Amino acid sequence: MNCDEINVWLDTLLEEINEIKVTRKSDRRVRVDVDASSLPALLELLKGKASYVHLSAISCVDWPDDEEFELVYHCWSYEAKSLLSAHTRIPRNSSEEFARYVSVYDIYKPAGFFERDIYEMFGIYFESSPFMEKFILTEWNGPPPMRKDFDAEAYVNETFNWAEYNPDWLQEITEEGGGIAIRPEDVRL
Amino acid sequence: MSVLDEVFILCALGALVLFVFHRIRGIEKLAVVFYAALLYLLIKMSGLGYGGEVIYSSFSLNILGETLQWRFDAVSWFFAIITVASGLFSAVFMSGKWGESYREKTSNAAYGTLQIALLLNVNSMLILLASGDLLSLFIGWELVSWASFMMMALNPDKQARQAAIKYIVYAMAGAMAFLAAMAYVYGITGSLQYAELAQASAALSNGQIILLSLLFFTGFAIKMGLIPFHLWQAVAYAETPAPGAVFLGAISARMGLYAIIVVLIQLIGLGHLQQIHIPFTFWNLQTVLAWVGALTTIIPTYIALKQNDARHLLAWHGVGQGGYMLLGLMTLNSLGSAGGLLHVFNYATYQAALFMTIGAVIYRTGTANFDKLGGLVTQMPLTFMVMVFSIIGLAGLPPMNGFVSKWMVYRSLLLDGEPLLFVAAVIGTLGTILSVYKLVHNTFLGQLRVEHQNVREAPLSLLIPMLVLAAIMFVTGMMPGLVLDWVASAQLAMGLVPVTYNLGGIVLASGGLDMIWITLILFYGLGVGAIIFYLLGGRAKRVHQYDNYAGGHFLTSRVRYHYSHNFYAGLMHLIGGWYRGSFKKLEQAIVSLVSLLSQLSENMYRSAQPAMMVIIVVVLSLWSISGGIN
Amino acid sequence: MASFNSISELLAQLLFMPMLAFLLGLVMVLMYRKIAARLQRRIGPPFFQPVYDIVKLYSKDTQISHGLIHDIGIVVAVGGYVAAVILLPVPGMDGIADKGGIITLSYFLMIPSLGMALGVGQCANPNGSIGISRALTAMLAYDIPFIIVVFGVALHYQSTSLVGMIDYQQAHQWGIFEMPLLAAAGLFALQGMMGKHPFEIYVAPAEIATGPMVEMSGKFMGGLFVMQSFQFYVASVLYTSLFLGGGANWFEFLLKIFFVVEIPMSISFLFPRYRTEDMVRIMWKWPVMLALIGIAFVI
Amino acid sequence: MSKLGNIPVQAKSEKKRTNPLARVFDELIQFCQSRSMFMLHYCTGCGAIELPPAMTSRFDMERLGIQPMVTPRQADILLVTGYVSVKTLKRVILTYEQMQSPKYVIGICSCTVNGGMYWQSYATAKVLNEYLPVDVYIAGCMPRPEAVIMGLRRLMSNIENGKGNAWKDYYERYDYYLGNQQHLFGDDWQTPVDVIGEAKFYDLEGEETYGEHTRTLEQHQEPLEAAVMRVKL
Repeated sequence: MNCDEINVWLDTLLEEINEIKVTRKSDRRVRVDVDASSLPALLELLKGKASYVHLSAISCVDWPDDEEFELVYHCWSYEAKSLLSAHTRIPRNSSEEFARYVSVYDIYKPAGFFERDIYEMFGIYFESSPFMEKFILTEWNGPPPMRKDFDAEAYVNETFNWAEYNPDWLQEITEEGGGIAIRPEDVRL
Repeated sequence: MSVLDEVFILCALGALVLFVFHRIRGIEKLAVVFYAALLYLLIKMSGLGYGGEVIYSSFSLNILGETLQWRFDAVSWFFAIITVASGLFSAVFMSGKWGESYREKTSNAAYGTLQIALLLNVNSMLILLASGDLLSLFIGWELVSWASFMMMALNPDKQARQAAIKYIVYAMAGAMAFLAAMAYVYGITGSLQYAELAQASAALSNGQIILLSLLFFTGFAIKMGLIPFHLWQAVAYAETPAPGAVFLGAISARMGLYAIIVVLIQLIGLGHLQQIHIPFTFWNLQTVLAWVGALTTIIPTYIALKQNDARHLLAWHGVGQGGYMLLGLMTLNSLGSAGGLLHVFNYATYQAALFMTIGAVIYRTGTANFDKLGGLVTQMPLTFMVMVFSIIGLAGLPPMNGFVSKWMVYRSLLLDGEPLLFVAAVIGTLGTILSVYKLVHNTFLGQLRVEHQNVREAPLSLLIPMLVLAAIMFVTGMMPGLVLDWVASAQLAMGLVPVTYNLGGIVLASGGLDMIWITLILFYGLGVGAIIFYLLGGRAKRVHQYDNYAGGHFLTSRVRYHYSHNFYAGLMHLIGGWYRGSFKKLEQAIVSLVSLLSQLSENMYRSAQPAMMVIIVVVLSLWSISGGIN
Repeated sequence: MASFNSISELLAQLLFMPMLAFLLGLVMVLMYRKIAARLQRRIGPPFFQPVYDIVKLYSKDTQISHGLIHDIGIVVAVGGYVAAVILLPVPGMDGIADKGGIITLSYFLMIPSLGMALGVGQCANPNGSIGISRALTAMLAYDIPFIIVVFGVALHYQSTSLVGMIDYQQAHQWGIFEMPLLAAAGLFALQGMMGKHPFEIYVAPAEIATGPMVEMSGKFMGGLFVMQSFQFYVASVLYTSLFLGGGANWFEFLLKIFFVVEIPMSISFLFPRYRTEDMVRIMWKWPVMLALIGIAFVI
Repeated sequence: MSKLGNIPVQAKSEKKRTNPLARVFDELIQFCQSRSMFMLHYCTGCGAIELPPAMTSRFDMERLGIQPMVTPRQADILLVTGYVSVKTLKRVILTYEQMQSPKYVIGICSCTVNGGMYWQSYATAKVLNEYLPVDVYIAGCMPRPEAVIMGLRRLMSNIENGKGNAWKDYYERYDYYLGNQQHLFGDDWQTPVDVIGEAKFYDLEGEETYGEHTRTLEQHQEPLEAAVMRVKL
């Protein structure tokens, strides 16, 4: 089947879903913005009818100003050789411990790992996802560290000490105006 | 009344007393006294072990013109002393704590039955060893078979029962072969006396000798578990209660070897066997028998390597070690036959000790499964020590006694110039080393399981026989001359040239063996090693088993960190495919054939088909009439 | 045959033979590392490096033991070799070689391995156990050709006594010329016996963390270093006695043993490592075939 | 701010050495120790890539008597080559504790000094010598093999002069190191290695071996006594 043919077919297919905005960036890339409630249906359609069988990744973007998380599902079709990124936004739920969304594990099995990762890093709980225990940050008990309101630098300064490392050769360089001295405007502490 | 009569009277009395009082507690003490008394009587006969005259029993029978008589010569005495000593050690083993726990698990009566079974085994073997003609040999043979069956059938476990049934079927087949051979002998010579057979055998034709040897050998080989009759033994012995396994494993199967010595070596003669060429091959009868021995060392040993239960592993080795004895006896020089005989003694010491250690492990932990054991060395150090002594013996490494007898077998094969048999024997030994390490590693070394952290050392009544056996192993390893005295007398009685030996080992012009020197040098080396280790360098701190390198992983009691399953994975990649179970399939085929035939005849018998019956009767009667006419 | 005239001579031999073996073994260890370095275009360790290593290991301030058997394992590993070298005749010193002979010696050499195997077993480390299982399999692999070679040689000389064999060779001709096939098979087996590349699967540093040595620290490891030098010595002297006529004098003897040990050392860095089953396969195929043909010639 | 290097090791009251050769003997041992170093490279980061050239024919560490070993039991030097995440640090500490004294730690790359380019990361431990006594730091991103070898030679000369005693500090101030470790890993932190038991056994205890942190440890630690071989009938 011709790739272009699939693309045309896909565009017509996507029209069926409510509140959808399809932006074709090129013949290999499509951006789809969709309502959070329709996303599983969209993925189901993509996988079942449009040959997008491979979920490459789920990425998450924190928009603290909008009080929202953006989830991006990157789906790849081997036949159309094209990448579709489905964007959706969910409420950030800052007042509670974590935000909630629904898992797509039943559609794409690899989603389990991505969701576990996102849960750990952003604190989005995916309902009905099979693995929601600790993944990489087994030693971590603090807030989800990838959220923008988590100040890593403050945490580091609070938790760790710094070594006093100023050998003679470095002092010489600093005296000559070089080195790794921090300019006053860059100091954040 | 000769000493032999006293032995028989004691045996009868013992059996009677034990049978009457077997339900009473304390019977085990009586049994120990009985075996001790028996041993005392044998020691009274010890002149036999040093070239004394044959001792006859004053008791004899006349049946159908045949005189049945019993006597003890050096060979009988050699086997008898091993038998009674094994009986004594088993009786001591089961007299204390082990007996109590067995009583608790079953009943007083069951324990008494076990004692009776052991006693009957010892007695029947003494009768067999004392036999003075083929008929008494056969009677003894049957007694031994049924006594062993009684012992095996004591375990109510289904697998054990099946093994016992299988054993008795094999034993009956062997007895039939034996009986047929006897009938054949009777047909030729008109007598069942040894002397007549020995006389007649010189004049027999090749075909007759082959048939006779085949029949006798089949009968004896089944008892000894030689290839291709090796399938029954291991399971049957392994599943017997521990003292039973000790006794059966140590000596019972060697009755086959005794009968081979009496009939094939004493009566027919090895030289005679060697002159008989098998048609269409390069082989003669003696080489065939030697190869049976060689294959028996290899195949069961490598089956043992795959076992995952300590008792089964040991029992399979028991089958395999029988091969060395036969191989030694089938060599043409005095060194080899001495090695084979000495191996009977050595084997009995370490096999009994090994079954005892496993019995002790089972007594303490309740299992002999390799996947459920490990790390017991800290809990049961003496048992471990005995096991190490015995596996050194079993593997045939210096300085234990197993090395001496195996060395003699190798050396005799070298003297005979038999490279392939030599290689076969070495392959067997190497396989033994592999599997004994698996045995000791998976039970005593490695990680201690949480549930075994409070296991204690085996009780004294179990330890004493084990420690004594270990001492015997070491002493007769260092000074094999002690046992070689008996072996040389037995060789004389067998009509062979006795081996030249001294206290330390074998004297040979072209390279002998002196175990005293070798043991001393080994201890000198170990002493130097100990000095290097303990005097140089700092102190070493004992650490907990979880303080262990695991690639940075944190070990806790939740992590099993012990390699025991599929222990020789690399080797099994290569040879795993060679375990095809061909013998098992052959056995199954024969079983199916027999059951098919019996079903056919049963159907014939039961189905009321008059026409068929009439035809058969007519055909049969016609055949018999025509035979009559001819 | 009796090679010692007095008890004092015997005592001197008991003392000197192991020491000599150890010192020569150290030089062989150095040689092994130097050959490796030169083949890899490196400079290699300084002359006293094996001594530094052993002194360092024995002078460790702390070391761990997993129990008595762990200690005894090292004692047996070293002590077994100390005893074995006394059974190996060298020029002027026969030790008690005539009391044992070649069959005894080849079984004697298994004692250190068994001792070490027991010691490693108590470490409760699966890496060690895997290493031992592989080492024993390797032993099964190389011992079969080795034992056939031993058989052939003993049959050829009609003797199992090493002293007798050496005397015969010095009177007639070296064994390697009379039995070239057996000598070739023996060299093959020797390669396996030394436990170096390409047959060092049981050490396999990257996979099972040096297998048997995984839990050995301080003087435990030092003991194994000592054992290694004995191992080189025993392998080379045994081969020299069987095929190269031993040594009539020390110069000849040293020349021969270093020549013998140099061959497997050079080969070892030219090949990648064999898997366990491949090692068994290759050992049961070529050297066994060579050795059996060699025996056929001997008979 | 914690100080880098220069760990103050209080010399314990030395036992009277009556043997006149003791000094010579000690120096011989120190010399051998400096000429034979087995290193365990804990390749946590990019610095590991500089070790192969240092070991192979270009720079050949073996001529200095340095060779790689694979288990901590056999090793003398722990090379931490790069950034150490909190999760890795646990394993580094366990590995260090499983090494046998005298043992030395070399921190390679800037990351082990101050977190390096990961200074801002919440998951990277910053100053290695808060958790382990580091003998030599080799800074750089990454240091070249020459620098690595220079660092190793520095360590060699330290050992030869009897100054490579940082490992004693771990026993003598165990409470301090344990405290830092607990601060990072939580109060239930423990390794299967009985450091306190070792300090007692080898007489390496110092004033700060015990303290509040070791008390915290003792409250929940699984018992680590070795199984004793005993005959209990």
